[in-house]
Parts: sequence; structure tokens; C-alpha cells
Amino acid sequence: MNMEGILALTGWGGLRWVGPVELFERGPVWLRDWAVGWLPEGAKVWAEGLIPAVAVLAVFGLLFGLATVAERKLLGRIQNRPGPNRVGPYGWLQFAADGVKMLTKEDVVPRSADRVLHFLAPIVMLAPVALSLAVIPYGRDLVAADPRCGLLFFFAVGSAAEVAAFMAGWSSRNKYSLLGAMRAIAQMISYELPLVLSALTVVMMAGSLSLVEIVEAQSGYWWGVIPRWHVMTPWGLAGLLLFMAAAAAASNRAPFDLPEGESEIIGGFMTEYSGFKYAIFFMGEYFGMFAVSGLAVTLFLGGWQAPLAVLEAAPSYGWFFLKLGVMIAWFIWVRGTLPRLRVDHLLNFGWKYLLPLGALNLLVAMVWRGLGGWAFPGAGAVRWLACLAMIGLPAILWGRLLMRSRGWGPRVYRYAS
Amino acid sequence: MESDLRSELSRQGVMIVSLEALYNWGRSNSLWPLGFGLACCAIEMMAASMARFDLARFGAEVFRPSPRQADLMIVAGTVTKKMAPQVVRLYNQMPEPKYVMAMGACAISGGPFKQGYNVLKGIDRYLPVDVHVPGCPPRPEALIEGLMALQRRIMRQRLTGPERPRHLQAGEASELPVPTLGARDIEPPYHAAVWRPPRVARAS
Amino acid sequence: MLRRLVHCALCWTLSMAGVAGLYILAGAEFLGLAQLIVYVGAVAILIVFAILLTQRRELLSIERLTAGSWVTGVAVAGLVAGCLWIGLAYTRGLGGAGGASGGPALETRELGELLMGRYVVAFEVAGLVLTVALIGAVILALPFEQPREASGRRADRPAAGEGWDARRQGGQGA
Amino acid sequence: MIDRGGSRRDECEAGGEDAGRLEVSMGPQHPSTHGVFRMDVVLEGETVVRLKPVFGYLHRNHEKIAEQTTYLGSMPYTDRLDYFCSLTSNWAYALAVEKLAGLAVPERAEYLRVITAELTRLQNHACQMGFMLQDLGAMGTPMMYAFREREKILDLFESLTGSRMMCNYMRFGGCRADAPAGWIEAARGVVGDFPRFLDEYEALLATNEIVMARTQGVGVLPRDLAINASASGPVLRASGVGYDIRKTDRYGVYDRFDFRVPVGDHGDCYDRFMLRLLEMRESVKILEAALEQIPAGPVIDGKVKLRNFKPRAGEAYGRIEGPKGEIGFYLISDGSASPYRYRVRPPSLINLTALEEMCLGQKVADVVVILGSIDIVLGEVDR
Repeated sequence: MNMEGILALTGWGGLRWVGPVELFERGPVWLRDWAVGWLPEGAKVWAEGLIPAVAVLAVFGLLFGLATVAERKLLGRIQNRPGPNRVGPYGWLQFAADGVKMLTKEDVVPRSADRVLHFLAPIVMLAPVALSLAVIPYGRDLVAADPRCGLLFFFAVGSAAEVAAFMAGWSSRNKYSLLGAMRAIAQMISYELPLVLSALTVVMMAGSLSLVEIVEAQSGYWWGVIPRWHVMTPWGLAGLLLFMAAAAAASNRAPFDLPEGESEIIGGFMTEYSGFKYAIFFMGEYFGMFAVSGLAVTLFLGGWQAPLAVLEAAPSYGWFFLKLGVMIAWFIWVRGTLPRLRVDHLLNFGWKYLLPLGALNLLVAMVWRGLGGWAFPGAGAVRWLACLAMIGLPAILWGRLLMRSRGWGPRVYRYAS
Repeated sequence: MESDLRSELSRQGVMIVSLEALYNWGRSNSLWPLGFGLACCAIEMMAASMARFDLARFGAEVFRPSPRQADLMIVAGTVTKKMAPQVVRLYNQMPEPKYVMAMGACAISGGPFKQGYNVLKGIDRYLPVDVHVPGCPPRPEALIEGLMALQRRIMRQRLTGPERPRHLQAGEASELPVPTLGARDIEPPYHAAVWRPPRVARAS
Repeated sequence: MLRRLVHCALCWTLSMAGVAGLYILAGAEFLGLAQLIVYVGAVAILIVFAILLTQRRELLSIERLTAGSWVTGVAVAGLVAGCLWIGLAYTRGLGGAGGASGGPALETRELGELLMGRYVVAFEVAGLVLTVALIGAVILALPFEQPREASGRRADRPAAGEGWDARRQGGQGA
Repeated sequence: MIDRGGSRRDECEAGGEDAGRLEVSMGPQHPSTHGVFRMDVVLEGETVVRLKPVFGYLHRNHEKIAEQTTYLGSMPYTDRLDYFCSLTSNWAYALAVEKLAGLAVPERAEYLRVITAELTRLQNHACQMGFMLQDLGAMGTPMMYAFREREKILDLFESLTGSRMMCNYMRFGGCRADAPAGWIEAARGVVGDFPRFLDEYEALLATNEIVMARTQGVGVLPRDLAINASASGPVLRASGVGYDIRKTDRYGVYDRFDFRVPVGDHGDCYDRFMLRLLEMRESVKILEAALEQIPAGPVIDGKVKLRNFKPRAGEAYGRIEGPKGEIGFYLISDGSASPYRYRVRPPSLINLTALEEMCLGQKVADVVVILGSIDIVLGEVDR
């Protein structure tokens, strides 16, 4: 590459020579500033809000389409089959065909349904989830909004999804829908607590509710090699696992997909939705998955930080979306592997397992900070292992105990004489 | 658009996609079947969606349990007179555009069970069947061929003119009447709108 | 008018979300978001659940408002609006909107320090009361002890409806 | 109830008579009813307090049709009884007619019958486990694996009988055709590979915490109830009764093979699930021995006149241990070309009779698992 770089538009339409690294890294910000620069003074404040919003929605809209195809292809891979491969190159345009069909499909509203709520539910589902995408930092200086309480904002707007699920289930006037809505609410309420609790550990350690600051708290490397991501600490590792378990439940993904448990209650609260409304629900669910995955990346996996110092040349948002892709693949993998829980197991798992462990993890984080003062040789390793044992052993033992108390376990069979 | 103009344009590197072609492309490549098995053929229908045959290649592996989200009803198996009303009701619950595939001899004509008192002699008496897939049961390959035939048929459809699909015709009823179990038999024996008894030409 | 209780509950949720928006506009971000979590996420759902599980059908729809209640409603609304007007008129002198720009809102950290420092007793007492309420709710919700084999066999099972009624009466008596 | 002018919607909202209860009709179109079966379920929250099975959505007049057609003419219909296990239904019917007419079967045909029956058991059990896991919500992966194995066995059936599913292979006094060249070797290959699939399945699922939590202690069928309900097959054996017709009747050449009958102690869904896994291992043993021992010779008694087949007047009951349980055919002959009375003992239907007992007090999500663990096929239930 030409070391002199490229003539690029920076800031308010100004031109200067920049290197390729800086171009890719700063490109999106310059583009925004350049676009805003053209506008009259009064419109600037609107445009500065609107442009990131449109960009986030466009990027995640495309990601939604690709993720549906990726999910079907990856599930196919898990199941010894090719998956969609006829529409477009290697089947990657499958989502476009599905989209065209969904858009043109007839919209059926049951005769006895509550029309207003039936219409509003998908919107109430999608809008808050899209809002929660706003506070996630996608790259260096790439965040749509950075409120002081970013994390709180994320959970606050996310709580509207419960209302949406209820509206959908109740307004459809279908018994399966109602059952699905009840399940959805019970599940979302129960799992919000462990979700917040595992995120709280990070807040405590980073000392901020702002997601941008949380990412910045994870910059740097130990011994120049191991990134200072939270997942590299015992409490961060446990926190990530707890967070992902709770996140799968909060976004209705398998094995916690009870609200739409197909084999039991048809489509749950979405049973009576067709065409584009159904697509919006679907989209809301995927956006929810992206949002919690993005939050997990931000909280535990260092956000947009590169894993190695030499790799910082790649644009920061590239790292973010790579990590996001890994998280989504994890979700798909779990979906292709595990059966579904029952509703009482689900609540037990949330309240009796995730919640105590989340609280314990908070304690572990405190101990981790308390042991930071040790200075003898090998102190780091001892501190690491001690904290890991403090969360790991109770997790295993408590899980065994819970299984044992119900009498669940492998069995030995006899043969008739 | 004139076909020669279109080919000329594509030679010049201009891709022209009409709304009609886009619509047909979308709905033919995203045929989500209703997860709905009646009898033996349902097993072969499942086998078609399984690893060896993989209906997913055509984007059709999304078996939706709710008729509201399904596009294609594969009537896979024997329709009894007790089941026929539910089949028609399910069809009514599906949103347009929707397609029906009669899979197997039983769904087409009653098949080996035709002489039974409780067996419907073909689902096309009540539903407008788009594709018949014969066999007892048809092999999964046959089902895939049926699906591809349906896709070709959708791709060929013009959205205007007298040949336009059923759901775009203004006078067409959106719901078919559901047959009921009468005093002696299922009533009516067929819907005149979708089926007419075959007229046998006799030499006078 | 809204005759159905669920609609009323959802409208109430909407107004709570609006209140949260007001808090945020006034610069109290933390309070607004907490309001959203607590009222929209939890309390609204509780209310909706309570409505759904209400046994009495006649409670579920509200009678159409008669002319008299119309008058009362309008009078109450006018009274509230008047009070607000007076309040606003007095505070206008305090110099512009408190707004996000130079707001007097507390930082989250300060809020935490106040709760854990100056008002710690009140905070803890409130927490204790809520915990007692939680434990009470759990006890109320616990199923009554029934013979273990009741679930499996039809013959041993209480006749249809018996178990349910007994539980309901017990719940009301407790 | 007092009518206060509320609309129908309000009634719906209050849930009819008792708002705490929800009456749900599961089926006839439901993803987990394995066909067109319906259960009218009354729920209290999510707990089942009443369950009424409704049959007959696939009543295809099998028995009446058989009474009007020839003996041989019913053979293809037996394929369609239990469309997963056409070969065992064939065998049971052939056995009944052979008893009625007093026919002997050549030794090679007996071996072929054992081999096809055990292969049928393998594919039926594998698919049943796949379906049950599907009902548990496992997004099709176990089912895909099961169907992958099933396809291999269906290939064997196809090259032997000409059809994948509806084999129509047994004849009175033997089998329709001999195995083509290389078939025995191919079968040996498939059977030899099968334990690997079983190991994979067991490793993935048998100790999976979610599977254990969802199936252990769910849908318990006590031993005495299982006997009283005249359950059979894996459902009966899971309840602790070591009853297997292959051992008690010693029909065919089963006395020449060494195999064991696994028995469960809890009678719950997990036992039924695991018993099928263990039975498949025993079937593999039988198959390996049978494929080793199979003698040369004719596959059908050439003297039997299939075309104008008229057994003498009398009655006979032929039964075998099908994959789902005891499948039997009861025939009364009046000496004419078609049976005077033709009756099927369908294992699916009889195992299903205890469904309500198993489901009461369970969650609605368990109902589909319990139904899946019984392993029903509607063609056989409704006939």
C-alpha cells in the first residue's frame, strides 16, 4: 500500500492525506461529519441523531438477513445437510426471497382479535430493541448515543419487550398465544435479574455505567500479550457464561425458547401473526439477540478492542462485528444442540442457580480486587486460581446438588432373566 | 416488457427486473410448508426435509406449525371424512398467496383406501390443488420434483390478465366453505367452485 | 372510552413511560431509567397478570361512563390541571427550564453515596419491608401440602375442581 | 353467570366458566401429535388436570376392507397400518394366515423375516427417539441423525423388496423374493456401522442434563397399571415387566439367537427412551448372528397357491413382538377366499389407553413428550 496514503475527506469537508489504517478507522465518522456539514445549522442537530440511527438500522437490518441464512446453513451443517443453497450465490440471497414473500403476504387479523393491540405489539417489540442498539459502542468513537447510564438504558428499554409479548399474546385471542405470552413474561422477568446481576459485576469493576467507558476500561495488555478484557479474569469468565445463559433466555433463544415452543404451543404469542407482522416479530427477536450479544462483547470481550497489539491496524468496528459473529454462531450452535427446558425447570434454573451464582460472582469480583495488592512472585496465578475456584467449585457442586435433589441422573438397567 | 428488448438490455449490461418477476421470485423461493402430516406420506415428507434429500436447499425447510405463517399446504396422506373439515379450515387460515400440494394416492383420489366408507376420494374436491404428486407414498425425490414444479409454475405466472393467480382475482372468495359431517355423509360432497365431477363421454 | 381493564393498564404503562421521559428530559437520567425498569418492566406486568388471573368476570370490563361520571371526571381533571398550572406559574421564576444543559440532576455516583450515607437507615428499612413482603408473597403462593401420590393416579386425585377451590379459599383466608 | 352485557370477547377473556382453567384442544393438526391425533386438555396454569384423547381422524376402514378382499389382498394394507414398520406388520399377518392354513415356512425365509424385522426395529426405534427429542424441542438434530440411519436401512429394504416404506414382502409360506446378490454383505455393513450411531446418540443424549430433567419422573406408568392396561413392548418393559414375545412365543427362529431383554424400573419417559436404545443394541446382536447363520435354500413354499387361497374354516391369532409392542392379527375363516372376520391388535392404540393416567398432574410440555415416548403411529391407532 502506498505509504503516503490516500486523499481523504476529513471532518467538515476538509481534504488531507491519510494512511489506510486511519482511513478505515475514522472513515465512518468523517463520512458522518461530511454529510452533516452540508446541512443548514438548524438541521444539524437532527441529522447528527438521524444519521447514526439510519446507519445502525441499515447495518443490523442487513445483518438480520444474513444471520437468518447463516443460521439455516449452520444448522444444516450441524445436521449433515447443505442448507439453503439455491437462491443467489451459495444461497445467501435466501433472506431476500423470504423478505419479498413476507412483505407481499396477506395480513390476517383474527376476527375476535383486539385489532389495535394486535397491530401495536410487533412495533412495541421491535422499537425498544432497536433503541437498545443505540448505546453499544461499535468502534472507536462509533456509538450512536453515549448516555451516562448506557447500561441502565439498555435494560430499561429492553423491559418493554415483556409488554409487547403480553400484548401479542393477549390480543390474538388464541389460547396458545396466551400460554406463550404467560411463559414469555415469566421468563423475561426471571431472567432479567441474573442478566443485570452479571452485568453489575462489570459495572462495579469498571466503575461506570457508560458502555464507552466500560470498553475503555478493558484496553491494554497484560505482559503485552494477553488483552485486558474482562473475560480474562475469573469473575469475567464466570460473568460471561452467566450472562450468555441469561441472555439466551432473555432473547427467547433455544434452549429457552419456551414462549414459542413449537412442539408444545405452536408459535406461542406469534401464533396468530402472519406476513409482515410476523417478520417484524422475527426481526425483533434477532435484534434482541444482536443486542445482548453486542452487550456481552462490550462488557466482557473488550468491545471493539483488538486481541493483539499488532492487530490494532484493522479497523475497530471490524473487531466488534467479528466478536458479534462469534456470539451469534454460539447462539446457533446451542440451538442446534440442546433440547428445550420445561417452564418450571426454567424458573428454577434462573432463580436457584443463575441468581445465587451471579451474587457470588459479585463477591468474587470484590475478592479479586482485594487480592490485587499481593506482590510476591506468582501472586497473579494464585489470585487467578483462587478466584476461579471460588466461583467454579460452587457452580459445579450446586449444580450437582440440584440435580441430585430431584433424583435426576444416569441410570443402570437390568435385563429380564 | 418485450422479451427481445430485455435480452438486448441485458447484453448491454443492464439488468431489468420487473416487479412481477421479483414478486414471483420471492414467493417461489420461500415456500414455507405447513407442518401438517396426515398419514404414511407424512413420513416421506419428513424424510424429504431430512439430511439425505434436504428440502432446505430450496428454502422450504421452514415447516411452520401455525397456518398463519405457512405458504404451502402439503396434504400428505389419507384425508378421512372426519379430517376433511379441519383440512379445509386450515387452508382457510392460511394467508394468501397459498398453494396446495396433494401428496400421494390417498390425497389425490383416496388411493388404496378409496373403497372405505370414511375416506375422502381426493382432496381436490374441496381445495384448489396446484400440484399432484402421485405415489404410495411418493419418494422424497418425487416430492422435491413436485416442489420444483410448483416453483416453475409460480415463476411463469403473470400478475395481470385472465391468467393471473387465484388470489389476485377480485371475485374469488377468500375462504372456502368448510364441509360438515351430515346425517349420512360429509356435506357437501364437493365444492362446485373447485371441483366438478368428471363427465364421462359415452358413445350414443 | 376504554372499557377494558387491560387497555387501561396498558395506557397506564404508557403514561409511566411518559413520566420516565420527563425525568430524562429534566436531566435525571438514572431516575428516569429506573422508573422505566420498575414501572414498565415490572409493575405493569404485575398489574396485567393480576387482571388476567382475576376470577370475577364482571370486574374485567368497566361500565360505560354515565353522564354523571363524565361530569365528575372532567371536574377532577380540571382541578388537577389547575393545580399544575399554579405550580408551574410559581416555578417559572426560578430561571428557565432545569433542562439537561445545566441540570441540577444528581450524578449516579452521588445518588449512590447519598443512599448509602445520609439516608442509609431509611434505605435499609425500606429494603427490609420489601423483603418481608417478598417472603410473605412466597408463603402465600406456596401450594398446600397434598398427598404425594395425588398427581399420578386418577382414583386418588381429588375430584375435578376440589383442589383448586380449597386452595382459593385457603388463600383468601390467609 | 350473570350477563352484564359483556361481549363474547369478555367471555373469552374470562376463560368461560372458570378463569383459572384453560381448555385447549391439541390437534388434530399439532406439530407433536404424530399425525392426526387430538387431545382435549384442561389446564390449570400449565398443569394438566384433564385429558381426553380423541381418535378416528385417520380411520381408514382397514378391517372392513380386509373382510371384502382376498387374504393376499390384505397384505399391502398391513404395510399401511404402522407405516414405520411395514415388515413386522406383514410378518404378523403372514403368521396368522399360516396358522390358519397350517403352512410351514422354509428356513431361509424365517431368517429373512428375522433380519427384516430387526432392521425394522432398528429404524423404528431410532426414529421414535428422534421424534421424542423433537418434541423435547431439540430443533431436529437428533431426528436428522436418526433419519440418516433410517435411510441406510430403507436402502436395504428397497433393494430387497422394491419399496422404501411399503414393502409388501411377506407371503403365506415364506417371502416374496430372495435377497439379491450382495444384499447380505450390504446388510452386514449397515448393521456393523449401527453401534457407532448408538454410541453417538447415547453420548449426546442419554446423560444430557436437560433430557434427564425433562424425562425422568415424567409420565410414570406404574407396573400394575401397565399390566392392567395390557400395554406391551418397550412401554410395558419400561414399567418393570420383562415380557417379550420373542422370548415367550419363540416364533420364527428367535430361539437360535442369544439376546437379552432390558427392563426398566421407573416406568417413566426416560426408561422408555433408554430401553429402546438398549433394545437396539440387542437387535444388532441378533442381526449379526442371523446374517452369519442364514442358510441357503428356497424362500417360499412353492406348493402354496397364493392366487386362489382359501384356508379351511377356523380361527387363528398370530402375533409377534413388533417394535411398538405386540402386534397381532385375529382371523376367522369361513372357507371362502376372504376372511369372515379380520381384527388387528394394534400395539399403539393399546399402549395409548393409559395416556391420561400418565399425563395428569404433568405440565402441558410434558404431554407431548409422554405421547412421544409411547411411540404411536396413527395409521395403527385408528386403522
